[in-house]
This record gives sequence, structure tokens and C-alpha cells, in this order.
Amino acid sequence: MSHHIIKAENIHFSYPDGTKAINGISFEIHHGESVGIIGPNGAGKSTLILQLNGFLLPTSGSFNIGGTPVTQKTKTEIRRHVGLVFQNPDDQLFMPTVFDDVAFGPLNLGLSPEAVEIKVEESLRIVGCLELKSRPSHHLSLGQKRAVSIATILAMEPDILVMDEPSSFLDNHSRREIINLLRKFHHTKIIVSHDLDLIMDVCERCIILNDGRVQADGTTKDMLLNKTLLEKNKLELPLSLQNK
Amino acid sequence: MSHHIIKAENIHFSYPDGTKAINGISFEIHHGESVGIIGPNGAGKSTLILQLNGFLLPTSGSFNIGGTPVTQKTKTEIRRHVGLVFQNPDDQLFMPTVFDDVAFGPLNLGLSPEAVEIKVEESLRIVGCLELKSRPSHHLSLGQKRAVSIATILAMEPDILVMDEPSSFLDNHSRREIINLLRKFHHTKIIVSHDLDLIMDVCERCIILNDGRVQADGTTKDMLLNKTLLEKNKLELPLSLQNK
Amino acid sequence: MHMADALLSPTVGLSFWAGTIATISYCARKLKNEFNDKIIPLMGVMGAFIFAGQMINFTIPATGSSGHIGGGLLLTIVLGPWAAFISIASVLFIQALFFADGGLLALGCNIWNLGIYPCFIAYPLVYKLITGSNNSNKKIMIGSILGVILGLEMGAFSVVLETVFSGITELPFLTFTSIMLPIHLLIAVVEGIVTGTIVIYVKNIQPDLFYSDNKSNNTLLNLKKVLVAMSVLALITGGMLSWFASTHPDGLEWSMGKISGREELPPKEDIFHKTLSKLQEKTAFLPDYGFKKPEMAEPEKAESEKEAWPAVSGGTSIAGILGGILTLGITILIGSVIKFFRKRSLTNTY
Amino acid sequence: MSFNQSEFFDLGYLDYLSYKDTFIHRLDPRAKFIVTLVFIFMVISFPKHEISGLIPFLIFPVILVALADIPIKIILKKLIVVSPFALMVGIFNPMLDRKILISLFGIGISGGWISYLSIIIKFILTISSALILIATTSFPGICMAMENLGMPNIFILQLMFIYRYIFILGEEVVRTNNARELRSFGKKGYEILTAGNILGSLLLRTIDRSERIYQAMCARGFNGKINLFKKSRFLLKDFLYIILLSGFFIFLRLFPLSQFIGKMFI
Ligand SMILES: Nc1ncnc2c1ncn2[C@@H]1O[C@H](COP(=O)(O)OP(=O)(O)OP(=O)(O)O)[C@@H](O)[C@H]1O
Ligand SMILES: Nc1ncnc2c1ncn2[C@@H]1O[C@H](COP(=O)(O)OP(=O)(O)OP(=O)(O)O)[C@@H](O)[C@H]1O
Ligand SMILES: [Mg+2]
Ligand SMILES: [Mg+2]
Repeated sequence: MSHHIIKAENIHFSYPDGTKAINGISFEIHHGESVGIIGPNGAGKSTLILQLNGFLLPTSGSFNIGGTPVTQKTKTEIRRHVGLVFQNPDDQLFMPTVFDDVAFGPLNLGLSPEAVEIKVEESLRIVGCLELKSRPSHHLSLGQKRAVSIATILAMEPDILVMDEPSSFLDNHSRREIINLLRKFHHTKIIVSHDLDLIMDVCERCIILNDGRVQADGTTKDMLLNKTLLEKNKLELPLSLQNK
Repeated sequence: MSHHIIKAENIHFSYPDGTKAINGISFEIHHGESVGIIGPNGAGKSTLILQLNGFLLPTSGSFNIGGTPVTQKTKTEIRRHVGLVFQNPDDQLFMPTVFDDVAFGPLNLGLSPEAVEIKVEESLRIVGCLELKSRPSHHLSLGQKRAVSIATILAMEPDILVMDEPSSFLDNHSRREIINLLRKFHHTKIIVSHDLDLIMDVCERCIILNDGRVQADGTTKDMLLNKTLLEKNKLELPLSLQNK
Repeated sequence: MHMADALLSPTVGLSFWAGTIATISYCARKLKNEFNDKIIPLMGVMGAFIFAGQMINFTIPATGSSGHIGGGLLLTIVLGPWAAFISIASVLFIQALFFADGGLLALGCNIWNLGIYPCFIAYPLVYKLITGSNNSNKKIMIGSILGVILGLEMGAFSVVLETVFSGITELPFLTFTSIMLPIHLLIAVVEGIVTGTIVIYVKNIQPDLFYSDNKSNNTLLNLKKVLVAMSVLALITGGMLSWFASTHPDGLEWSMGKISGREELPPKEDIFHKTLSKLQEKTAFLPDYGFKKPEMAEPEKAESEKEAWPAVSGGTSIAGILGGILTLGITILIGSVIKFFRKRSLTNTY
Repeated sequence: MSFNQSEFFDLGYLDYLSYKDTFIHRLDPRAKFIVTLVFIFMVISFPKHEISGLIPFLIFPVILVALADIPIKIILKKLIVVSPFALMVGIFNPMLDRKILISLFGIGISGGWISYLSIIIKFILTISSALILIATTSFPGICMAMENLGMPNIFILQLMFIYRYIFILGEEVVRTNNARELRSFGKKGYEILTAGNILGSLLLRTIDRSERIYQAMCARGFNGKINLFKKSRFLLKDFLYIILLSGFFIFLRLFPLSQFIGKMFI
């Protein structure tokens, strides 16, 4: 897994109830790239990224990460390298305290207790939540929960960071902090969001999904300035470009 | 309740666990005004609007709506006039079908079955969801759920509409539709949101909350263009005004 | 351990339905009186929680098998007995419909087995007594484990009784009991531990969430009421059961015979006597033999078997089997024809 | 009680089927509910060694599956995976009851095998009819039917709430489970403890959620009693459906149709 190229080859996916969520998607993402995935509600964005990690396996087609195909067998190995932050922070935090939650991953990786403690503090410091260490996750504000869920993933030192709607629920200030955080993360990152301004700030490349298909794939500038393309996909120019 | 003036007089509120969420708030909102309430995570925005409806009662100070003080006794009466749309549409739609959900309020108001049916159809038409009438609520997309939750409140014919973060979860297109919908509603409205662009589009007046206090109150233009004021409250210029 | 329609006799099925409906109505009235309307949505989402929670599987140490939460006791700890019973009943109702777990007739038994014991026996008599008012983590854990054990074991024993009284299976009472109880003991211990862990987790974060009955009146009084209600229900159920059994040997079977005048119907015989004599007969071979040898059983049983199904003469049964196969064929044919025409009409319209 | 991810998806699928639009789907829920009950009752009322009398009852599920456009796969799948309990308990019959009841082409068949086969057929009939009921009747419809049949209002409300929130909490669990797996790397240590923690935090969120739902209800005038909108449209066809089918089942119960058909050929 040296180069961490992510390759999707003609992926199809149907949910057990018959909903066809992905209808033939192919792309390649290179090491260190930052890619935004955008599209309307129900486009298949979340479905797609859940497959990067083997939570869902394609009905046909295949994912390949750093040379390893994502299968039932390899998914545990894959998950050491691909860190996924879900859409809803409430789903991501399940241990009684913030510390336990961040420590959960490193402990499972087999780190020593001292190493775990160092790792936890480091990750919490990065997201600016060190002082929440011994608080119960349950009583945090949503913005704080979001930051802690990112820390739980950072603590596992993923080579590839995947995030589903990182800015939802956040106030402007916390949103700005997440943007800065993402900019500082220099490995490969894939970000799904409805917040096109965030995508514009963080990603160089952008893939537009709709109806389970790639509608466009190119540099963020080309994509997000193309008004007709955006409108065809129920999107709009980033707000900061909509001058009134 | 003819003029529906909303008056808050020196409101304080503490949660049972001791958290002081509101520390002395006063304001007056007149009939037909549209007011945005903004502020960082944990500012006390949700806590404040829950008191408008008597879900929470102030620890000290008093709310007065159209001449009636909000108390344990009057809250049922108050709720006929103040319609509240919460942050998460999943918590707002609790009946099995869209029809049942929208009919819930009118039935409780004691309308006849025929009148209920007319009311339901009318409300669903306003939000553009009439064709969803007999669908089960859980099969809707989040955008549709949001629109239906608004219909459930419209069906009660509130004189005052209060919404907590109406644009969360939505793609750009659905967000635009909500904005248009709100602009068409001509009674008093109070909107809490982190989406300052939406506030700018919908509200004439804006109140900035932080630490449970009113930090500023004035025309939306004055508030949202004042960069230092915004930054002091962990806010930013609306994205569409942030030219790059 | 869901009771299934296929193992039930109508008499047993209906009796337990009667008991269950009576309890539901009683609980509904009870809730209306000590009303706190917040409990309505809470009951609902708690029911959904039990379903959702069962999707979380975990391996049981040392066994390699996996377990999940059951829910009866947990629901009672959060909601109190009255609300919890209704909530369990609704969960089981949905299970019976969507997963066909057991079936609609057996639902009465299942609600009884999985609802009555945790709500009205395990919770007040075990969990509450152990944890008391100032509950420590240790007490909660012990109370949960013992509570779940008692609830599940009583439920499992109930299943045995229902099956044996129905008389559809041959499984002797003692054998069945000696299989069911140990299996459920194992399940119960794991469930108890998980229930305890959940309760402790929640208590540490938000101690005020659980149902407490000291606000309305004292526990002992409630306990007494529970016991009285229980005995009344047991009496009603038992009364109905024996009334059915004694007046009509096989409930519906009997009335059907009356209407049809079919003479192949089994001769009337008291179901209790039949079951009891069968029980005796079978248990006599235990524990020396797991299962009795057929040759030995034959002479003793010949008589009763003939009575149970006297229609068995070579001719009719061959006709029956042939007819059955033909009917099956016709049925499948009809189904396929309908399918075929449906498809055609669909393709025509589009 | 047992419920897993695949059952969760099946639940969604059955639910989706129930909103189809066929003749059977359009019948009044009450009619379908009553007919299903009569059917199950007639099936169960057969004595334990009955086989040939049960076979004709198969016509009901078969025709319904065909008319209502239900994929037979889902019914078969459920029949196979659901509750092995009945089959496990029944398997003792052949071991314990070895009295030869019929001899067919020289092979003796014992009473135990016959009663076991009878249990299996009853199982197939009762389970498939319940599944077909839910696949052809929307759940809200069934709730209405139950209320009309006299079940307490609060019980009906619980059914509605559970139904509504199963889907939401179920998805929440799928996601939380993913989050755990993401950080466990196949490790099986502390499993019970982690499960307890996950369930605990899910429980807290569930209770918070019920608080918010309560507020949403109050915002719409809830004051302790929920008024349900009665959509009564019990038509002649519903009435006929009950009468004809119940009559047919009673006929099948009383008249040995299989024997009759068989005799014609012997
Ligand atoms: N568990 C599921 N079972 C069946 N269908 C599903 C399931 N989850 C999602 N879908 C469907 O699959 C499609 C893609 O959903 P997905 O969640 O990937 O969309 P998305 O692009 O992430 O949307 P959003 O922006 O709203 O998060 C949608 O039509 C959705 O209804
Ligand atoms: N149930 C509760 N118990 C105790 N404290 C609470 C509770 N709910 C909120 N708080 C606290 O009260 C304060 C105000 O919370 P509130 O939810 O009103 O903020 P908000 O302005 O709506 O924030 P957001 O933008 O994140 O929705 C916060 O410090 C929060 O932690
Ligand atoms: Mg998504
Ligand atoms: Mg809020």
C-alpha cells in the first residue's frame, strides 16, 4: 500500500430492497489528491464512500485501494488505511467519555496504554478539543461532537481520509476551523458535501454525482464555475461567487 | 390575540443540571416582522425559541404573546398561534403516512373530518408535496421530509411561524425552495439558522445571540455587513458577500 | 423461543390471547390514570430501540456464538411495568407480522411469555428488590442478570406448557423442559450482562432516566396489586382452558364434527386426561432412556393412536395422499396461470 | 426476539411491497385481517395427524401471491430462515411416535412422520398467510383495522410509533455499527462491553429523541389523546371478500376435498 491509488472500476450497487443507488461509476484518485464529491440529495454519494471501506460491497465492478481489491476478506486491512468520518457525529461516538472514544481505535490496533494516551491527546489537540477529554460524549454540542469524531479517526493515522458532510451542524467559526484542519491534512482526502464553498476551499478536484452516475469530473474551478452543469444537477454556484 | 406582538422581558433560563443557557434577554417583535436569530453553537438559540411555545418556561422574566403571558396554563392556547418547526424533520414526522402527519394538528384542534381533509390538501399544496399524500413518511427524502414538516405546521394556521435551522441537510436546490416558501409566508416569522445567506434572503431584522445574551439587534443589513460584530460572535459575513 | 402457530391447538391459542388482551386493556387503563403523556412517544421509540438494538450482535466469550439484547427487563426498567408490557406487545405484534416470528395465533402466547414475566415478576420481585433505592453498579448488574434469568426461564417453561397442552407434538414434558431451561439459562446470563451494562452506562450519565414508582405510591402496594392482578388473570385463563377442555374435548374440532356430522372425528375424550396419561406414559421412561424404544411403546399406545386418527384405513389414506398431490399440482397451476396473465396484461398496457 | 441487518432490509422491502396497487392491495385492511385470522384458525384446528385436508388450503397463499404481485422469493426466504423452533420441536415426533399408520407401496409410514409433516404444512400455511397480509396491506391500514376491532388506542399508537421509528433507529444502528467496525479492525476483545456501551448511547439518544417528538406533538395541539383520522371505505367487495373466503375455508375444513379428488382417480 505504498502509493494509495484509489481505483473504482465500473461500480454498480443496489440496496437489498432493489433501490439502484450506483449505476456504473469509474474513477482514479492519486496519492495526495483532495477530491470533492458533490450532487443532490439521493445522488449516491454516501453509498459510494461506504464502499471505499467495505461497509457495502459493490453488486458488480470493483474497488482497488493501493493495489488491494476491497473484498470481504481484505476490508479489515483496508480500514487501517482508510479513515471514514460519517455524516452524523452522533453515530460515530459510542463510548461513555471522549477519551474512551478516541482511544477505542488505537487500543484495537494494539498500541500500548502509554502510546494510546499520547495518541489521544495529540488527536484531540489537533481538533482543538483537548479540554473535553474526560467529558461524556453525550452532552457535547453538535459542533464539539463533530470535532471529536474527526479526532477518533485521526488517532488511527489513516493514509486516506474520507468525510461525509463535515460542515453540517456547525456554526461559521467551527466550520472555518474544520476547513483549516482539512487543509493541513496532507494525505489523500475525499470529501462529500453540499457546502460548495467548503469544497472550493479544500479540494482541487471535484466529481459531480447524480442518479448514481458520474456527471462530471475535473478541477474544482472548472466544475464549480460552470453554472449550467451545476444547475443540471440541482446545484448552485458556491454562495461566495453569487454576487448580488 | 389580535396583534400578535411578541415580547420578551428579561428572560433567564437554566437547565436542571445547572447550565445557564439564557442570561437576561429582552426584545419585542411586531406583527408581520421576519426576524433571524443567529449565533454560535451553544449560544442559546434553540433554548430561547422553545420558550416561545412554553416547552420550557423561563427561570425568571416573562414572555408575552399577543397580550397573553406564556405560562403553564396558557401554553396550550399559545401553541395554536405559534407554530414551531424543529431542527430535525425525523423527529417532527411521527405518524405513519404524510396525510396522517399533516392531519394530526387539525384533528387536535377539533376540525371535522371534511375540514381536516381540505386543510391537509391545502397545506401540502403550498409546500408542493400534494402527490406525497398517501406515502409513508419514512420513505421520503430529507428535503421532502422538511417540506412536509413545514406543511404540518401550516395546517394549524399559525399566526407566528418559528423555525430552527430550516436549511440543514438540504441540497442547494431544496434549500432554494425553502427560501422561496418562507418568502411567501406573510405572517410573523422567526428563523434560527447558521446559514446567514438564507437569513439575508428571508429576514428584514436580525438578532445576534451569544452566551445567552442579545449581542446586537437591528436590520439584517446592518448586522450581516458588520464584520467586527460578526467575528466577535464567531460568525462570518454571509458567503455570498465574501468576495474572493 | 417463539411459540409457533403450527404447534398450537386452538384452545391454548385462544386462552392465551384472552389473557393477553385482558392484560393489555388493564395496562392501558392504568396508564390513562397515572397519566404523564410524555410516555406515549417514549414507549414508541423504546419499542423501536429494542428492534434496532437487536441488530447489534456481539460474540459471547468462550462460546463463539453471538448474542443480542432481548429487551423485556430493559424496557421495564425504563418505562415501568404497565407501559413496558404494552410496548413489548407491540414489538411482538410487528415481529409476528413482518418476520412471521411465530404467527398471529401464537402471538397471544408470545406476548404472555415474553411480557408478563419480565414486567410483572422479574422486575418487581427480583430487579427492584435487589437494586433497592440507592443502587450501586454491582447491584444493578446482579439484579439485571437474575431478573433476566427468572423472566426468560419462566417464559421458556411457559412455552413448554403451551406446547404440551396443545398436544400437537410428542415431545414429553420432562424432556422438553430439560432442553429448554438450560438453553435459556445461557442466553439469559448473556442478556442479563448486556442489560446491566446498558443500565449502568445510562445511570452514570443520566441517573434520572429510569422509571421510579415511589413518586406515585410505595412499591409494596404496587407489588400486591400486581400479584392480585396476576392471580386473577391466571384464574381466568386456567378457567377458560379447563372449561373449553371439559365441555368440548377439542374445542373447534368438536363443533366442526357437530356441523359436518363426519363420523371419522375422534371420539370425545378429556384433553387433560389424554395429555396427562401421555405424560405419565412418556415420563416413565425417563431418565433411563432419552427416548423410548418404539417397539416397547407400540403395544401400550396402539389403542389411543387408533382413536386419535381412526380414519387411517389403507384406502382412504392412499386416496388422501393422491388427492393431496393432485390438489397441490392444481394449486401451483392456478398460481402460474394468474401470474402469466398478470404479466401479459401489464406488458399490454405499456 | 432476534433482528439483524438483513431482516431490517427485508422489513423495508415488505413495507415497500405493501404500497403496491393491486386488487388485493385495494381491499379494506379489516377484510384482509379478518380473512387471514379465519384462515389461520381453520388450519390450526385440524387434528395432529391431518395432511390431506391441509393441502387444499395452499390455494389461498398461492393465489394471493400471484394476484398481489408479490415476489415468491421473499416468502420462501422467510419460510426457510424463520423460527426453526417449530421444526426443531416437531422433529421429536418421528423419534417418539413410531407406530405405523399408513403403509404405502409396502413402506410403512409412522404416525410421527405424518404429524411432523402436518406441523410443517401448518407452519407454511400460517406463516405465509401472515407475511402475505403484511405484504398486501400497509401497516397503517393494519393499525386502523386493529383499532376498529377494539384494541386500546394506546396500543395502536405504539404500533404506529414503533413502525415509524424502526426505520430511523435501524439506520442509526447500521451507521453506529459501521463506526465501531471502522475502529475495531476485526478485533473481538471487549465485545460485550462495547456492545453495552453502544446500546447505552443509542438508548440515551433514543430517549432524547422521544423528548423532541413529544415537543413536536405538543406543537400541534397534542393533549394526551391522539385522534386518528378514520378513513372508512368498507365497500361491498370487502364484505364479499370476507364472506366468500371465510365460507370457502370453512368448506375446506369440513369437506375432505383431497380425499374426494383422490377417490375420483382410484
Ligand atoms: N439503506 C438503504 N436501503 C435502500 N435504499 C437506500 C438506502 N440508503 C440509501 N438508499 C437510496 O439510495 C440512493 C442513494 O442514497 P445516498 O444516501 O447514497 O445519497 P446521498 O447522495 O448521500 O444523499 P444525501 O446528500 O441526501 O446524503 C437514494 O435513492 C436512497 O434513497
Ligand atoms: N438538555 C440540556 N441539558 C443541559 N444543558 C443543555 C441542554 N440542552 C442544551 N444545553 C446547553 O445550553 C446551552 C444552549 O444550548 P442551545 O441548544 O440553546 O444552543 P444553540 O444556540 O441552539 O446551539 P446550536 O447552534 O448548536 O443548535 C449550551 O451550552 C448547551 O450545552
Ligand atoms: Mg449522504
Ligand atoms: Mg440549536
